[in-house]
Amino acid sequence: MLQALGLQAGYGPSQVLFDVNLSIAEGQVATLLGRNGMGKTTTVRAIMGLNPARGGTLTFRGEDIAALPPERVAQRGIGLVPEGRMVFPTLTVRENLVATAADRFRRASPWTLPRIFALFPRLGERQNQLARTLSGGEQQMLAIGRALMTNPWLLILDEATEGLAPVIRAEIWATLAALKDEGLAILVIDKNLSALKRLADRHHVLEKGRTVWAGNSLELERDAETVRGWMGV
Amino acid sequence: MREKIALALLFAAAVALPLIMRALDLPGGTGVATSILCLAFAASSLNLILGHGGMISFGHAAYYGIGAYTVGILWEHFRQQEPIFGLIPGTDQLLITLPAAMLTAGLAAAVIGALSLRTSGVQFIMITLAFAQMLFFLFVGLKAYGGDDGMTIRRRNAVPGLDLRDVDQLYWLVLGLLCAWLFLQWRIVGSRFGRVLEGIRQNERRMRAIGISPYPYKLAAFVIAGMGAGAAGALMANYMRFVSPDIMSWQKSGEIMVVVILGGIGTLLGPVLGAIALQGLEFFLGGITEHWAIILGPILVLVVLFGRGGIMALIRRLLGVRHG
Amino acid sequence: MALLAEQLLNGLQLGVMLFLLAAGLTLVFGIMGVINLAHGSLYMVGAFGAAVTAQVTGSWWLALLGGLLAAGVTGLLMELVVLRRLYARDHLDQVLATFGLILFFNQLMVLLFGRQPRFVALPAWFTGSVEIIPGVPYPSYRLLIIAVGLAVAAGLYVLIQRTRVGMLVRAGATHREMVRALGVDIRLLYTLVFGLGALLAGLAGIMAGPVFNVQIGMGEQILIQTFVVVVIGGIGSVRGALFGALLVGVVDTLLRGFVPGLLRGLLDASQADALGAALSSMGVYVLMALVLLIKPRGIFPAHA
Amino acid sequence: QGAPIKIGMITTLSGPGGYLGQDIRDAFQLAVEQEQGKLGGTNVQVLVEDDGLRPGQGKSIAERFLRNERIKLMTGVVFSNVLGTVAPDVLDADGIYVSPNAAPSGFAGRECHRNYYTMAWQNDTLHETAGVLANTLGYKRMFILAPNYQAGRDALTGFKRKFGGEVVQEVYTRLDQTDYAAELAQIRAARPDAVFQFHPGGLGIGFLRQYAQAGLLSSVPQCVPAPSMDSTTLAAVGEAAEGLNLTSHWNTDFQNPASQAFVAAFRAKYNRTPTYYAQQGYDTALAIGAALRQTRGSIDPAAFRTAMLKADFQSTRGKFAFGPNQHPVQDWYALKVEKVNGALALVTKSKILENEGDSYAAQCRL
Amino acid sequence: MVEPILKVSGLVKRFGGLTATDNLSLDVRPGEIHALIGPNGAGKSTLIGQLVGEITPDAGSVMFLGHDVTRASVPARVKLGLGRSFQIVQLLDEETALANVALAVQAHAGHSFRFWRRADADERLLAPARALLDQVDFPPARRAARVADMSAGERKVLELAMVLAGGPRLLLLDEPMAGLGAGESIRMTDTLRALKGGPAMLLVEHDMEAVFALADRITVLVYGRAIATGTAEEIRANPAVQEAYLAEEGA
Ligand SMILES: Nc1ncnc2c1ncn2[C@@H]1O[C@H](COP(=O)(O)OP(=O)(O)OP(=O)(O)O)[C@@H](O)[C@H]1O
Ligand SMILES: Nc1ncnc2c1ncn2[C@@H]1O[C@H](COP(=O)(O)OP(=O)(O)OP(=O)(O)O)[C@@H](O)[C@H]1O
Ligand SMILES: [Mg+2]
Ligand SMILES: [Mg+2]
Repeated sequence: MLQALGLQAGYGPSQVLFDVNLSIAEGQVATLLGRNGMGKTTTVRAIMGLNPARGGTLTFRGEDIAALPPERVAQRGIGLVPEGRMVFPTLTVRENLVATAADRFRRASPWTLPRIFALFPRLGERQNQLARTLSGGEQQMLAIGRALMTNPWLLILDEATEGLAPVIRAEIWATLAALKDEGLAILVIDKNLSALKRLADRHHVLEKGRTVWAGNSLELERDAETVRGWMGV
Repeated sequence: MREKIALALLFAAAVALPLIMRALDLPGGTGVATSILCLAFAASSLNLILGHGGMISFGHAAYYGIGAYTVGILWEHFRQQEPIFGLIPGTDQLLITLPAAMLTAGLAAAVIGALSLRTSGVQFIMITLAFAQMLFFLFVGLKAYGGDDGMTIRRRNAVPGLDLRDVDQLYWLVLGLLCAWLFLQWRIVGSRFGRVLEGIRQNERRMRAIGISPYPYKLAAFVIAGMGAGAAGALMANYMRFVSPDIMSWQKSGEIMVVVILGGIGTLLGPVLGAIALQGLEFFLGGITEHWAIILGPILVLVVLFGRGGIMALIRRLLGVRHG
Repeated sequence: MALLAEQLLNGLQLGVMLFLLAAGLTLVFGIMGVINLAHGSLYMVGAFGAAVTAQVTGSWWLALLGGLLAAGVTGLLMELVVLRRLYARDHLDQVLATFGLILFFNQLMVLLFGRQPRFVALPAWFTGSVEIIPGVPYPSYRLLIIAVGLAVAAGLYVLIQRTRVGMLVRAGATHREMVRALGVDIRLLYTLVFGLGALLAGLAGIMAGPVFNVQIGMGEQILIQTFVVVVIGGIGSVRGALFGALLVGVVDTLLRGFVPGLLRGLLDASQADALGAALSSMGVYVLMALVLLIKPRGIFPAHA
Repeated sequence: QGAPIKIGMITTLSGPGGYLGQDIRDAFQLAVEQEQGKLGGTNVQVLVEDDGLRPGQGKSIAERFLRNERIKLMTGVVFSNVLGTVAPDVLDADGIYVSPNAAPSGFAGRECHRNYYTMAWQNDTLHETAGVLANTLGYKRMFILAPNYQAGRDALTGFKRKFGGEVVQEVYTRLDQTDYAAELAQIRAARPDAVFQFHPGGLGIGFLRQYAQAGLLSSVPQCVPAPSMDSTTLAAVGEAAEGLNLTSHWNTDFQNPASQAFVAAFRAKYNRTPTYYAQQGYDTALAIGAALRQTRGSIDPAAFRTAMLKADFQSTRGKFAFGPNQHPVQDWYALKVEKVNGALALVTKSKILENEGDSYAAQCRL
Repeated sequence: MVEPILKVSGLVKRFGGLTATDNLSLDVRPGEIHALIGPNGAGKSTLIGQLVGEITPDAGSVMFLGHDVTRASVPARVKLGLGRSFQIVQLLDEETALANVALAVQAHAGHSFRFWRRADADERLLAPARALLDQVDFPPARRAARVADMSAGERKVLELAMVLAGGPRLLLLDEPMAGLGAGESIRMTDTLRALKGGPAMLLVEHDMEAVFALADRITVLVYGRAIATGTAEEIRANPAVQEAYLAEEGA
């Protein structure tokens, strides 16, 4: 579904990604692992077109998306939960969810406000509160809800469980598993390895802007020591 | 090293300017240069709070104007031999009028700053503008000092050992004082106080969290900047031999701000280069066509679009390219 | 008493006019967060567009169209060529660039239309007057201004607070990239909204043309006042802008209408006049300073 | 023949007041062109610069003209505050300044100067004549207003100096004001016989249009000085101006040949009706030309002065002479805005003052 | 029984209809690490805000080192010995790591109304700043890098060094592990543990591994109220806490 080969990207004069390879199949959950600052977020930004790819190829559902502006990438069915939440502070919770909502692919059971509020009752209680005044965790829930409301094919979660209470975190993992069963593809970045191992089909490890390891959960178990080294654990 | 040489050359050129102008048979240029230096002076003082303290004051011309009016009013009372409020005698001695101008401007800045600094962001911009406008209309209404038409200062202030009627000497005086001010500002910016100011600009919340309340520091900087503008205004009044409320209009405040941004915010020499560029271009283009504004406007836009960080950044980039 | 009532009405009318002038700015400055000093230029372009069309065609309706077209197209060009590159930049960069635009537009108008002030006739249906207060004929064109102003206020409020376009524009003011990453072409949206702001500025210019005067530099005369209105009301709030405009209008009118008279009771005539005039000139700024000192974010801050 | 004499023209070309300077400049250059680049037989080169209505800018230009270009003869300034910075520099450098418009009281009285000439009038005279006109028209109760700046305050003082009746109320407007509803309400409430108002240029357009829209024109007539109603203002105000009374020293319908030729030439060249600013610019050129003719192109101040004070030229206003303070002594007329052949025009009605100088001449010791 | 250095009694904070801090009482003893956990939106950050002085409580009092600081300003509390880190790091982005810490040292050294002497080469500021960076194990190679170019982990550590510059008696740490990778979290835990015995800490954190590894006592906050306080074992065993907050990690 999503494939990156030899992806290169950076910020202004400085190059951060040198050779990132990544592939996610239809309905698969994949992860991006690596220490802080290795380029996980930059990879996500390159996929979204926020930091356009400077080299390599990037295809999504068979289409070359390397040169597309962010809105076009998103319109093709990628939903993003960005690092640092980035909720719209001056909009209410409800407005945050509605503003960019879309059902571009006419889903059988699209995400709606009630479904989001069922998933995160907290957001339901806080519908008319300005997002700026939400607690950290509440903002995180909102960011996830907002991405789901665009009804994507592929959901990208960049440290989406950051700052969430363990109960909620557990709930998110359960939800992601359910979404996967519905056929949604997911790319997760998270430090919670044990949960990822159970959920994901494929893992990629980044080291200084390069994919240095890729494989499924079994292989991950097998190469645990090496991967741990890369993860700095 | 390279920078030091460039700086020395620049300074030498500045000192020699009156001679160069005469050699080129353009003696009028010295006067124009003097007015540019005064504007640069005012802009530098704004740069202290704008560039280093992040305070966007849209009323800086008020202090510039107060400085100028101090010279004018003192001269008027000196001429009429009639003390102000029957107390303060007038004078035409620059050694008195200049400090007096700085003092009054500083006082005004203290009062206005104390109130304005309770707000921030766009509201701060607007409230400083509001106070400047109040002063502007106050002086428009001050019939005794010429009101809207302004007042003429028939003779420049006296300085022992100098004759300011000679434009060249006035120029050197202004140049000297501007350099002194720039040196002072350079020290301030590098000092502990300057570090705090920088910190406040970048992250006020962080400064509070390390135990610094921003308010007194901001106010102190605001007052220093006001005093600098006052000195600049006093010099301008001497050069022009004329003051009118025009000197503290919002357009003037805008012009001073534009000079800072054009030259390069938060850089020592930026405001000076900005003043030279803006006035110089205006003069140069004005000599070519009466529709100079239609050329100058787009130039300013281009500077913003392609010369991020103003003239200083452009220069740095040029030097940098040559380096590497 | 009738005088007081009339002056209040005048104040409200001035307020609505100010709102009309400030409406476009509310959109561009208040909500998109762009400091556009050249907003006044769009007002001027609209007024000139209408004046020139009126002179050529003699029709007020065509003039309306011509003015809107001129302002709208100019606004779009301004956005496409300059401003869209500055959204992510510092406010100060916006100040410098739009200052340059003011110079450019003023001189451009001189080149195109000369320096002479222009003339726009009142639309034929609004030349008369209506007696709202007995004995005081009130120009019906001013009633039209009030109607248009209130309609713009209502329309803008609904657009900003109740539609997705409004939400997206507000969202884009803080996290522009994020809006894009969620599938919205914010560049197009911003161009359109900026164009709408330009249209509103143009509309204000057209409406003001027959009452004030159409001349080079007319934009700067109202620029500061409109910023004052927006800031007093609370940046980013349509309700605030309307309220701020009404407040400024009423305060300004009453100061001009009554203060010199009151002072004359206290001081001798010439002093009273000088002081009264100075006070009324300062009035709006004193008002703004007071409001900001008491409520630093304006009367109706958008995100309270 | 030698090199041409340089004349420096510092005037206001940008901003709302820009059209005033433009008229002065265009008419001045018209006079030069009519003489094929000469004035009084001497080759001249006119350098024009825009002061932008900023005194500082005017000062810088003057400085450059004086020192770089070595210009000794200057003219052009429209506004008093710009003149305040330009004139002292010129005069101190022993240059000559001939004012086509601005004429503050200082230079007419105590601070009058041998090298300073005014070709228009002294500011106060404008308003005094309006007072005289109000007397002539039989107005007893006047409502007077002007913007709150020096020239505005002088205007009201000047008017009151000659007006014999009662001033029911005086009001100061603001220079940055665009809406006059509050003042109009006061006028309505005061029920005066007529209104005197001084709102030059664009200010006047707004005021008059709103005055008409408020329906006041039919009930309360106006009696104003020339700057409140020039031909540009008239074109911009339109119908609203009909019936307005004003005073002026000149009008487009003057019958003397010089004036008729000027109006025709100006219209032919610039395709618009000249304002009295243009006429003043033109007369300034003529006066300088007459002086140069006598001095044979010399601008030595003493010789120039002798020649200049003779005022030996065909003024567009017919009669023209300099008073002891080198300000004009001239006739003043009552004008009225009327429809002529369906179009509005300023129509000269009668002469109201003859050989009128100004009230400051006595203070001048030259 | 030692005097607590921080004593919160009856604290209340309402936002409209919502009571974010509900009659809360709590104390922190000298030298202890006191963790504060609870569901999202329980009012932890709001409490920190009130302790720091950014949010004014509606009722109740905050006593710090024997002073009533309920209404004191942020800088005043910092001067008394309060230090805090932010949920989202707050640093001077255009400065180097060293300059950031040096400024914090300067702030602690007294007032900064000194206008003449250069501060950027002042060893009286730089030497302590380097020592602090050593203390938190900030790699020397990165000390001249600008904050804007740093990774999340580096920033967190740098912020900690700045807080320590004030010689705090009590550290308020709001989610110090947020944004850190697994490895960095472990190192941050070590760094905090190494500080033990120095300043007391009030630690807000959702990373239970870190909490259980560090905390001497834990208070659980739910809907603005403290529902339990106790040692790690006690809290882990508390069924109410289990249900409201913990869940089986990774279930
Ligand atoms: N805006 C930026 N400008 C310049 N460099 C940047 C910028 N953002 C990140 N970097 C640099 O790019 C590199 C990769 O950063 P990135 O955010 O992609 O890492 P990451 O793997 O997501 O780390 P983390 O786990 O901390 O989120 C880092 O070295 C960082 O310093
Ligand atoms: N200014 C405000 N207006 C209205 N509600 C607010 C405001 N600030 C906070 N709240 C609400 O108060 C509650 C407590 O927020 P707080 O940030 O203290 O939670 P928290 O315990 O830190 O949560 P998290 O673990 O998610 O960071 C939240 O439900 C939040 O929405
Ligand atoms: Mg990341
Ligand atoms: Mg929190």
